[in-house]
Amino acid sequence: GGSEKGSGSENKEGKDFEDKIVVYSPHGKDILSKFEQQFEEKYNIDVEWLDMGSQEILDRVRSEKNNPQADVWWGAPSTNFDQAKDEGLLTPYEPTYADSLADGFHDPDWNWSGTSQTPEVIMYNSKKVSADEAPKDWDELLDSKWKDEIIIRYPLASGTMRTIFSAMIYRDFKDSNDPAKGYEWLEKLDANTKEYSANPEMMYNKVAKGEGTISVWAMPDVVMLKENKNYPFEFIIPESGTPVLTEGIALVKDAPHPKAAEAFYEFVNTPEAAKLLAEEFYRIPTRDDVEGLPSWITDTEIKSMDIDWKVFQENSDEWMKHWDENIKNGDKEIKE
Amino acid sequence: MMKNRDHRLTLWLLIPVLLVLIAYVLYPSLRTFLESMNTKEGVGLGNYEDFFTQESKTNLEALWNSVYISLLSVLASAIIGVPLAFIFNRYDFPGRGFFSTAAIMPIVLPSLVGVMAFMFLYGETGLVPNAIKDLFHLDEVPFKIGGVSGILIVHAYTMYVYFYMTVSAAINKIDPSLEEAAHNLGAGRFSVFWKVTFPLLTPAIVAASLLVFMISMASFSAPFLLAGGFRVLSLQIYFSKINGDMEVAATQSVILSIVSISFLLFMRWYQNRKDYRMASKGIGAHRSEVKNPFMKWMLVATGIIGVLILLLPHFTILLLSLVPDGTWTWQTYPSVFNVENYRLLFEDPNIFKPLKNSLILSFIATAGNLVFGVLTSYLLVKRRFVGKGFVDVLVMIPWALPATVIGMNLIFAFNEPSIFSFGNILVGTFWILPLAYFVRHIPLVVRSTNAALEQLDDSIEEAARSLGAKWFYTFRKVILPIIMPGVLAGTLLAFVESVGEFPTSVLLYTISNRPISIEIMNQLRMFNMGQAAAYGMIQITLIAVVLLISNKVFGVKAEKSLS
Amino acid sequence: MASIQIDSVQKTFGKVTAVDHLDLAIKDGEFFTFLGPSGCGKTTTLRMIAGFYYPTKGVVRFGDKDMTRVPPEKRNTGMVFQNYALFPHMTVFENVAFGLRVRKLNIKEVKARVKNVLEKVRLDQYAERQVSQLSGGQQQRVALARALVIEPEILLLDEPLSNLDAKLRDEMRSEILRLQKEYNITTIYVTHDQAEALSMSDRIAVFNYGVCHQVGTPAEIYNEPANDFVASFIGEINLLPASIEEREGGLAHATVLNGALPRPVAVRQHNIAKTGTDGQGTALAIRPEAINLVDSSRSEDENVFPGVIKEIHFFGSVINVMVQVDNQPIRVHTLNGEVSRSLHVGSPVFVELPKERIRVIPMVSGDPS
Amino acid sequence: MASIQIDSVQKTFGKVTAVDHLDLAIKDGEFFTFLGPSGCGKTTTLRMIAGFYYPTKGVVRFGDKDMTRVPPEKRNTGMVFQNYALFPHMTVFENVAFGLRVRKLNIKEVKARVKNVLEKVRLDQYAERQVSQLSGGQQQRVALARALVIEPEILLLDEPLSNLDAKLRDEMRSEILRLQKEYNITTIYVTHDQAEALSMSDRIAVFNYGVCHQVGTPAEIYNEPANDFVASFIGEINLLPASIEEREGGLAHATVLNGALPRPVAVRQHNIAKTGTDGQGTALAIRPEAINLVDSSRSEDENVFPGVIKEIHFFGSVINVMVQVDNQPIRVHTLNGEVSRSLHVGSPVFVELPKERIRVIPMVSGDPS
Ligand SMILES: Nc1ncnc2c1ncn2[C@@H]1O[C@H](COP(=O)(O)OP(=O)(O)OP(=O)(O)O)[C@@H](O)[C@H]1O
Ligand SMILES: Nc1ncnc2c1ncn2[C@@H]1O[C@H](COP(=O)(O)OP(=O)(O)OP(=O)(O)O)[C@@H](O)[C@H]1O
Ligand SMILES: [Mg+2]
Ligand SMILES: [Mg+2]
Repeated sequence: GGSEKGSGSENKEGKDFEDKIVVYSPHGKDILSKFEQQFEEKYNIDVEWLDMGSQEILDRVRSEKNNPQADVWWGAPSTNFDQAKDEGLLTPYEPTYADSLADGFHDPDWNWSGTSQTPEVIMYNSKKVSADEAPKDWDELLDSKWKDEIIIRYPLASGTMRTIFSAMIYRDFKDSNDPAKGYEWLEKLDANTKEYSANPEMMYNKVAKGEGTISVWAMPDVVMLKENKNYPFEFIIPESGTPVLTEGIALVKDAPHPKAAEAFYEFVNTPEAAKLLAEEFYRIPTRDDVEGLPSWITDTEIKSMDIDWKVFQENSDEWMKHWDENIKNGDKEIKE
Repeated sequence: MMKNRDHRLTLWLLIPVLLVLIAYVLYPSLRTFLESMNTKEGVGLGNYEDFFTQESKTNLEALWNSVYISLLSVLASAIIGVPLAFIFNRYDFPGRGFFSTAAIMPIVLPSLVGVMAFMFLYGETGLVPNAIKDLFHLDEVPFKIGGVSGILIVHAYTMYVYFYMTVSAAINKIDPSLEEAAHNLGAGRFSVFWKVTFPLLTPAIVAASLLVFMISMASFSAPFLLAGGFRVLSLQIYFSKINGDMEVAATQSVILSIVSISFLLFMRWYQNRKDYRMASKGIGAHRSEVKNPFMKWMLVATGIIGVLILLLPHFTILLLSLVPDGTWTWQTYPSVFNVENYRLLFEDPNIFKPLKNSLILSFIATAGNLVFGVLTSYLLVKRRFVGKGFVDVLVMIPWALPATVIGMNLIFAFNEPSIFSFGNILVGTFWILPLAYFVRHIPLVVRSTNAALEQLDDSIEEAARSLGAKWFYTFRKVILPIIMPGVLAGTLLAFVESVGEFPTSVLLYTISNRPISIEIMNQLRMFNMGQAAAYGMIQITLIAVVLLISNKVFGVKAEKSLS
Repeated sequence: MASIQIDSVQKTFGKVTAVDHLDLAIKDGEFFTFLGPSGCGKTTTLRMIAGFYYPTKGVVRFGDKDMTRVPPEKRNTGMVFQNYALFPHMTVFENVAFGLRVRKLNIKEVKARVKNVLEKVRLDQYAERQVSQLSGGQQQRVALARALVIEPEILLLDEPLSNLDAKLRDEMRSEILRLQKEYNITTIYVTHDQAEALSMSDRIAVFNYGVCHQVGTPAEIYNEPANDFVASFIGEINLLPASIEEREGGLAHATVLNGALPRPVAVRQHNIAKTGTDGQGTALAIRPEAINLVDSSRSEDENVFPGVIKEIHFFGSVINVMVQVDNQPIRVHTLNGEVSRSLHVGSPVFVELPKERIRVIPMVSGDPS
Repeated sequence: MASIQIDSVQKTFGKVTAVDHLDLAIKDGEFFTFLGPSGCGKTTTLRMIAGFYYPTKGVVRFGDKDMTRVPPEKRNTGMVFQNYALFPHMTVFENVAFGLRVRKLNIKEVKARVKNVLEKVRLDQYAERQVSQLSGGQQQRVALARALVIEPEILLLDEPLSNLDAKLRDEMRSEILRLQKEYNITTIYVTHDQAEALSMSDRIAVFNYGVCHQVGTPAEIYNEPANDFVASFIGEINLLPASIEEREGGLAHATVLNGALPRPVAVRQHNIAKTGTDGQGTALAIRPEAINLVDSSRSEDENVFPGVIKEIHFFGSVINVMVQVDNQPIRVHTLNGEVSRSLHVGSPVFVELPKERIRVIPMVSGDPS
């Protein structure tokens, strides 16, 4: 709608857009520059992006609440968006392709919608561990033969790890409403864990060099490392099912450039865009109408764990706090 | 009415200092304090109660760990920094200029990349342990860093520079005839150092100890990267924040500040017991000639080897930057070297923008630090007024609080118009970042200048004033030139830290002023270790050039007041 | 107008009272000297005049103006610090030129005046040296030059010549005096050299433990000391505790206590100091150079006593002879001339204490030495 | 064995030569004084003996041992620095105790000895003060105490009493001398006070511009100065450039140049200095106190000249009379006694220059003053 007054520039389709848009995204320079270029070409709208971690985006959007700088927040696990939604930081928007998104892939109120999905997997060093030996399911990680072979990213600061840990608790919690069993499981995992790495790079490095051989992580990253960066990594989708994170996009409340923002929102989740993201950047689309996806997506069967993300969001802080204070063995990590 | 002009002058100097401190330090910090008073049951001390009575005692454990790691860090940094300063300032040998500048390079290490360089060097799969293992055909790596020892090593490595710089500035100010007198009374080299030189350096050592203690208390990267699970207070704050417990985070921050400030008060008490003004008659500064050639070359060799070790992480970063992505994953040693990473970097037409931003931001902030710091320090050391202790504490708060907390404080304070921002919203503008750098590094300049002023005999200022020089003239022409080395030490540190500053930058930067540290972080987040390292190298080179230039330009001036 | 008034000034440092109830009136253009033992408060007083200390109590006035709390740079005083306080980062030239630069003199005049004053202190060849490369005496002269060159209204000199040799000192003294007279500069001078104090000063104030004992011209101080402290502090003196007895016809007779001298001593009534004898008694005071060594022919004369030479000390132009008269050692000065060559330790002599030159003064220090 | 041998030592700072070709032999237990104008190299020489400077050339020996490059802490010398060099971070007690602590004396003895020496320098009440809270003279005494307390083999005192008043100075002098004799400490003393130098020293070396002009006992230096520099530096002297003419029977006649005196002056042959007259001529030298003021009855006597009193200066016990004889001003010292009271500026007098006391010496400084 052309309700905006003033400075909008006429684009090819005759709609009024602001001439600029600000995107906050953790997707990194490569993706962002590519989409900036394509979007600018098509709409003649100047794209500016800030590239930073999703937690940082949340902090920042929160801190800019009185004076929003960003229009679009592209890329973060749905839990982050849920939090932002609860704090009233987002504007609902229902995209034109709403029909192609399964229910789990968007907010019921359309405060956010999913752009890609991230299954969590067990990852192993393919030089040290053969495909046969590798653990096939979550519970196999507790086997004593993996003692001091597991290196995992320190979970509190990592959305991925929080999701995995919470899922482990949730497996029992959804029936019993009691996290005790899940805590017990995590305790055993802790016993096998050699080290919690502070950031992903350290974890990759250590697993690649064989300081440990097993980890748990997000599947697209593992594929990317293996294919793009020559890491000796393979992954296994746990047989009993795995949590699948949804990464999404949302519009910031009181954004200075709302029209242009909507255009961008649409633009980055067209089927072509989704295909590009899958092929070049190892992102699994949420839309069900994307054709010609690469084989690592089509060939992998993902058994998705059935998760009520609401419960997750409500409890995961407490669970993680409990883990941090009571389960994590403080002495263990200082073993050297 | 003021009693007299001298008091009035003190007041005139005090007003701007207080204004800045209240606006940009106290007011934002109060926000944190208020936050910590929020409990589920309303306003109260509940969070503090929780902190101490918490069942799992993780907070207390973290507090204890932080304190003892910080104390050990102070010790370790002093043990490296003071002797190096001594060697490089008391002995002349070929290449002294180069090595003494190289000795401050650890501070140039970009924080995240730097700690990673350490892992690549000394970790279980690191270059050094494996090289030794292969060289001597051992079955196991002989050593590796991690946990507390790792934290300490990294702390000592990056923080000894505070000792090195402040002590270097102070050591030249010591009247050599004092050491001569001690020798003459029969004290050997060692006991002269311990009983005379070292105590006379107290102001400098106190300054450095404070800086190091507080920065270790608030240190983040090292405990986080090297001992992921090890509890220290700064990490607890970070995790509380991530977990969304802002009140708890605030409470922990306040407690951390209280510990740091107690240390400050203790050090102040310690220093004030004695007098360090070299008030001996006339100018005794005949440069001491005593030199024992064997000792000298021993020390010199130690110094040079020390500097080489100190530069190893930089070489590692250089190495990393020359290894293309994906060729050094499972291999123990890298095998492919080229400039691919640099090529990729320089393909970006905007490559120099963050560099430029960082330089401009740091320059603005540091200029502010210089003016403000020198003024404040002068007030603190040479003027008498009520509430000095309070100002002293205010000055140190930005150092006592973790950088993220400072960043958040500024956000709280300036995301709405206030008188302190002249009615503007600062968050989201260019100016918030230089302001943050400025606030963060106030203590650096103030402390190092304090150390220099503490040694200055008052009658020098009196002489100038009795010759008719107004206060400001005296200050410019007499005091400033004499304390210049100390001021420069602090200013350079502030500049270098600003260029590398990450925690506040990430909270406050905007599109128009994205600094270099953010760029490195983003490369890392995209797993481009090589390009991150290449960027790190650019940062290192940049800072090295700045140091070199300032050394050449100011060095000449500072030299004069050293003789 | 640069007269200086100090009204009941007191200065304490914590529990130490450095200056107590000091009243001084120094006239415009006067050359005024502070004398007193180490630690008696001379420097402290100077510093209050210069404005570096504020008196704990009392008022400092220049002319009619209350200066008690005026900052130092507004006082137009030139000061030589006891510890010199040279600017370590400047050359000799820059140190001396500092005060002129502050006064915004043009560069040519600055150069000329600095050159001129450096010549006077014999340091013209050292203009470009760093001050740390000078000897102690050279540094002191830089400090002196720096204070003189600004030709201040008030010159405060805290032992400005203590590290100079006698000859240079002589020259510097004349230079200071010349300047002082030429520009009518009120000068306060602290020195430990009594000859210096006596020969240069218009008036002298004698301090002890923060208290001023006497203010007067050199001759007054020397010849008519107010009490035994002043008498024994300035120059050498023989102090004989005594009680004054018969007084008649302008003459009095004093019996030296403890029977130290065999007979009473005659003194002139007008030589008895008027100040009250606050309980500690009186003493006869006579300078060693006033005493004559006479031969036995005069043994029966008034105030002539027989004695034996105990010690002879050689002090350049003067010879110091210690004569034991009964229980009383008496110090006698005589010139290093022909006569003195006949004196030997152990030989008997007669000393004459001329009654004109004996003063009777109160004792305050309790320690007649 | 603590005799000190200095063999052709030279010390240069850049282009400045502070000490040049110095040869000295100081005996064990001797009290040796360096005299000389400011900047002549006294401190530099002391510092070479203490080991703070290395000679550019030459050798320093203690006894037979070459000490040229031995570090200062191995030399067992005690030094009072011209600038005191007190440790600012220590109290008076700690400063003084430093040397004893280094020697690992037990705490009780340290306390006793420090207390003792502080009493001697009259600072026992100040033991717990920070040194910055002391007056200049008090600081100097701390420096002195610190050097004395270790009872070193060699004591190096660089103007240790310059900031003390005459009385205290006297006491300190005796204390230094007592210690020096008691422990047989070889002492080198720098002072600008000639009376001090003359009365305390066993021997004196007189320096100028880094060169030593004369070494000798006080009497030698005073009575038989080697040249006009030494003569005029030590004490006051009348120097009359003259040419020596007829010599007969142990007597010579000297004509004062430029006809300044109306008649030739008689001098004793044995009073003519032996040292060569390196081209700058000779002078008659006579001390002011050696000259007698005589009455007209002796106007025709040998070496008696008529004159007029030009100036009278009052110097405590001595009076300085300036008499103009023809073109030649002559300085005369006389005691502040009865006689001197009859002297007035402008009145005619007769001066007698006793021939025994006139020395004939070479001139080296070119500036007879
Ligand atoms: N470090 C130095 N650099 C250059 N010249 C120096 C240095 N130290 C001393 N001098 C010069 O050497 C000469 C001798 O100095 P020294 O300190 O020995 O004099 P002094 O005899 O002790 O004089 P004073 O009685 O004034 O203390 C002086 O002219 C001085 O300027
Ligand atoms: N800052 C201070 N704190 C405490 N006491 C002080 C301070 N300054 C001076 N005094 C004391 O005050 C007294 C007077 O000191 P002042 O410096 O005036 O003495 P002075 O007469 O100049 O002595 P000198 O001739 O030794 O220099 C001394 O006993 C000294 O110890
Ligand atoms: Mg004094
Ligand atoms: Mg000297």
